[in-house]
Amino acid sequence: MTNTFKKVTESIDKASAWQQKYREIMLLGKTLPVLPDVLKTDDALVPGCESKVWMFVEFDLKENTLVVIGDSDTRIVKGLLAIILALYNGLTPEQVVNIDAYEEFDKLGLISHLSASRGNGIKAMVDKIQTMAQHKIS
Amino acid sequence: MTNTFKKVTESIDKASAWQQKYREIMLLGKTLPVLPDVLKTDDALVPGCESKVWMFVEFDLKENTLVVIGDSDTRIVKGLLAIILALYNGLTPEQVVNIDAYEEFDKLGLISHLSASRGNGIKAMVDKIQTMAQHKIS
Amino acid sequence: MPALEFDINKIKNDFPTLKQSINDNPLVYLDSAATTQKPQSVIDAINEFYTSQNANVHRGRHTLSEHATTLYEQARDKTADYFNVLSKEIVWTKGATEAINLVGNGLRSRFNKDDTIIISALEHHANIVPWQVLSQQTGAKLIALPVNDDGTLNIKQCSDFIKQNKPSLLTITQASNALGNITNLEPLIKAAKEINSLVLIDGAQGAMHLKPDLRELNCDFYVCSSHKMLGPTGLGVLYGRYEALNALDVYQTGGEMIDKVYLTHSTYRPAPAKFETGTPNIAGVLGFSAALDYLDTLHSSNIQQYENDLFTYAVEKLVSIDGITIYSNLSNNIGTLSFNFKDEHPYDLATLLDGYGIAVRAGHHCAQPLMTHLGLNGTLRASFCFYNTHKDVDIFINSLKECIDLLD
Amino acid sequence: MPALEFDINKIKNDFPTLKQSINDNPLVYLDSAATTQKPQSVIDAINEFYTSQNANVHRGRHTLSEHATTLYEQARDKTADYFNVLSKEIVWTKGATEAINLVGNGLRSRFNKDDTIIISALEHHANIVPWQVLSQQTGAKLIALPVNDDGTLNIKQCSDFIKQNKPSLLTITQASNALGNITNLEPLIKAAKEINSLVLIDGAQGAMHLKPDLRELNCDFYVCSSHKMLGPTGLGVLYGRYEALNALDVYQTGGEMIDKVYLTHSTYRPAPAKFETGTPNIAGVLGFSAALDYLDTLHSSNIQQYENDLFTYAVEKLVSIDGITIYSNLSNNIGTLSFNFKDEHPYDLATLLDGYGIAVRAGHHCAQPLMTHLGLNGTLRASFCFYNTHKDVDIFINSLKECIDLLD
Ligand SMILES: Cc1ncc(COP(=O)(O)O)c(C=O)c1O
Ligand SMILES: Cc1ncc(COP(=O)(O)O)c(C=O)c1O
Repeated sequence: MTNTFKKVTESIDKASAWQQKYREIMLLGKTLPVLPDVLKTDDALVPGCESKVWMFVEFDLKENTLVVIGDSDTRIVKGLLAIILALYNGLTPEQVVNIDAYEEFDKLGLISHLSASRGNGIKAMVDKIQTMAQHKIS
Repeated sequence: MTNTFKKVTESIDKASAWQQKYREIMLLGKTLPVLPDVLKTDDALVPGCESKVWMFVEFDLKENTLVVIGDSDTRIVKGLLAIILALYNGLTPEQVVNIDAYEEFDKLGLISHLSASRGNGIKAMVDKIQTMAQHKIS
Repeated sequence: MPALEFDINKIKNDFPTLKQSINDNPLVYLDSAATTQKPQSVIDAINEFYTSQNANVHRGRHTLSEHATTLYEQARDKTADYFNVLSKEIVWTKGATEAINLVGNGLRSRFNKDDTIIISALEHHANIVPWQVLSQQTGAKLIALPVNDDGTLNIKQCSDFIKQNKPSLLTITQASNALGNITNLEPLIKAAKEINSLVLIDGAQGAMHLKPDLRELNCDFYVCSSHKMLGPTGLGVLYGRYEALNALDVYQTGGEMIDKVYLTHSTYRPAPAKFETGTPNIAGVLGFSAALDYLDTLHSSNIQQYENDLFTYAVEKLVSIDGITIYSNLSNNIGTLSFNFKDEHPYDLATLLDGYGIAVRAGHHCAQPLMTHLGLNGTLRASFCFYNTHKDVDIFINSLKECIDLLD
Repeated sequence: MPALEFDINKIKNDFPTLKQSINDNPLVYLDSAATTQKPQSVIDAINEFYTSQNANVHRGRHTLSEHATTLYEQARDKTADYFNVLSKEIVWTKGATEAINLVGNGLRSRFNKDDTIIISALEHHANIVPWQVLSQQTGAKLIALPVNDDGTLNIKQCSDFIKQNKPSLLTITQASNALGNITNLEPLIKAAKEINSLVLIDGAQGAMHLKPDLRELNCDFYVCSSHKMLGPTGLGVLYGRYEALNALDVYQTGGEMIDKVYLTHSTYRPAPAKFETGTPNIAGVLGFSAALDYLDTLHSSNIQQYENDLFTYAVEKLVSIDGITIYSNLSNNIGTLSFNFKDEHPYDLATLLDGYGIAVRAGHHCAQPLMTHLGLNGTLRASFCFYNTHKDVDIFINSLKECIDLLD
């Protein structure tokens, strides 16, 4: 696990009440830079979500690392996005495929936000990151 | 109740086992004259039945009585038809409306054959007879 | 009718789903506009069907099949009674959506570019998209009644609009699923009938809360869904004035709806049979029958009075919260509160409310054109039913305040 | 797979409906081709849904709705597994009949008078009438595969027929509901695929008894009904090879299946979503999920072996009765016996058998063209399922003999 991720999720991990957990998630969302409006294209929108989620998963050829960018118009989803970014951003494809977002979300008590039925876009983002990493490896 | 009806249904009434009841019904059916083929038109067919049931309900102006004729390609329905004929044939409209086939079938333990869901045409026949009689009265 | 007692504790107790805890809090179910909970008697009826009555209906000579058919047809009679129409005017569908599609398809061969269809901008997608399709297929013009800025209809203006545009079909909702506003249908139907327009009413939201007398309402078609009136999922009702109904072209074809089948062609039975092909949702129909029985024991006037009181109470509490904007018409409503807190996204508040065991809905509520009209991305929707209590309202309001605090 | 024990007593005990008496006799249910009985686990799943899980699916932010959605989508995965296809290739419908209609409608804009549709004279009305309608709408030619005098297909002749007539669509049943005959599908599908024809298989009768691997079967579409495979009423399955499925035009329109809705037009989601509008039969889907779990515990090879044994036993007994004519193909059958006694009307015998607690069906079994082809007005049909016992067969045969005596 990256240090960023540990630092980022420490407060969530520590939160005892669920209210506190959500408060930390939303605070995390506030730390995420706002995506410039020009990047909020329909193409970047994750389809089928109640909330708007824009996401980009790119590959930095020079550094051999994944670059993940995202934004959302809701506080909670944006906070969850921040966790995903902290989890995967700047890692090599080999590192990415070894990190299981489901496990990490489970540990954080947030697994329900990654369920297929939640149309919040987080699962779609994880899937896209993993697919991209797999693709780069093979 | 007409004497014909009483005579006709006496044996059914007396039958103790259901097998005997059906046997009597089928015997009754055998006593009913076969409808000449020329009368077995599609128009005379009761729609929506599994078995074929042809029926005619006419009015004899001279005698002021109903004339009911019917046939079926099954033994049991034909027997039931015979009961209906014995119940209503040759009666005036005023007499007809005072005779409740449901009550009589219930007494004979045959009420299930008059239920709406049985697509055997017997209920349709009773309805047609009653409608015709009502019509003649008013 | 003498004023009857409406024993809310007893009633709430009839709904087993309401007895559970969600996230360690007692469930407060405020999503009845999406689907209602079911009383035990409905659950029992389904259970009994599968446990001891299960058989296919129609054309079976054996006792089980006869019995199932009788119960199935009795349910049709009960439905006809509920709406004060004839049994042969009731068609079973899989839902309100299918019922609307059935009518749309049934008019296809009769409509052309000289025809006009009028909907409103208040409609659920189910009462919009099928008419777009019919319009594309036939060239018929599709236009929408003007809607006020508060999501209500200006009835005088709408009546004039109808008389001017002379539609062949007016199709409109009895109550908005997004806002709960009740449509004042009588003058609109009167205007449509003056120019001989067909009228379809989308009763998905109105059928239970408002129990309309369809003979009196004088519409040609009315649709609703069992699952929104205490009944099982997978079942809807289409009422059609018999002549109008029987004049529709057949929709789905196959067994049951036919008279004779040859390899090259077939003949069909008269309505309602010609619209009911395939094995129906028998358990659904029997469960719905039990739902109508249950509603009958409560009396619709009592239901309406109780729901009105509860709604008034909820409105009072909600408006007292600073920063809340309510979009629903508060004076004529089936019991649905559509609102936002400042410019917060409804997704966040709905997620947080769920933590408190409160089930509300967030989003466009399948009414995108209405949301666009109101300039909204979505709302929070708390929809009430007669099994909700004043205490539910208190918990909802208190939790909402705590959620708002969490946002700071 | 190791040979597993098939404990018929335990299995029969799982089906509560089978424990009752009809007319003071223990029920012998031989009408499973019309609808199967349901194991307790299916009844329990429905019960549990309405008791503690009831909520609408998709787009709900609250726990109940999330949970219901998860279970609902898991059922789709299970169905895909059962048939060895992908989840996105599974569409929920209200029955096999609707599934066929959906495909027929989906091809309408693509078909014209140069197209040929091939069916067979063996088909259920559900797989005949929709194609007559499509043919009338588009001008496409509708022709039928030749059927032998015994109701079977001559595969060589049929393959040639297909190659000669170059259909755009071949649509045929996996097993006849009237006779139980199993179609030898592989060579027919091969012939159709050689000329790039689409292939639809009506699996209403085959899906449970034969558990086909659809990837291997190589058809484009496959339909079946939940209620004929231990599941609830009001639910069907359409499988479509993804490309073929997604290429179909939308059928019913409304909520859920849309992407964006404007007042004038809308955009749709990709398959399977674009074919699923309105609130689905959620309880039906969850009950079906439990039915697949139940079938899984029994193993399809065990089911098939047991059913074959039982059928062989029933045939032996039935042929020993003087005056019986059996119309079914006895060597390759899902377990359905279609027969007559001399020239007696099946109605009479079915009614009398019911007196003995035996549920069989009499009539044309929604296959009028087949009956015409065989020169019959109808037959008696005793259809078996793996929950039937050898004792059921004995009671059936003995009672049949007594009924025959009654006729004299
Ligand atoms: C071969 C076949 N196809 C289609 C159907 C229609 O199925 P459903 O009535 O469930 O739509 C049946 C049911 O009897 C059938 O046996
Ligand atoms: C006003 C209105 N119309 C139609 C529908 C569609 O009903 P169903 O999803 O049961 O087909 C709904 C359901 O949300 C509704 O609220």
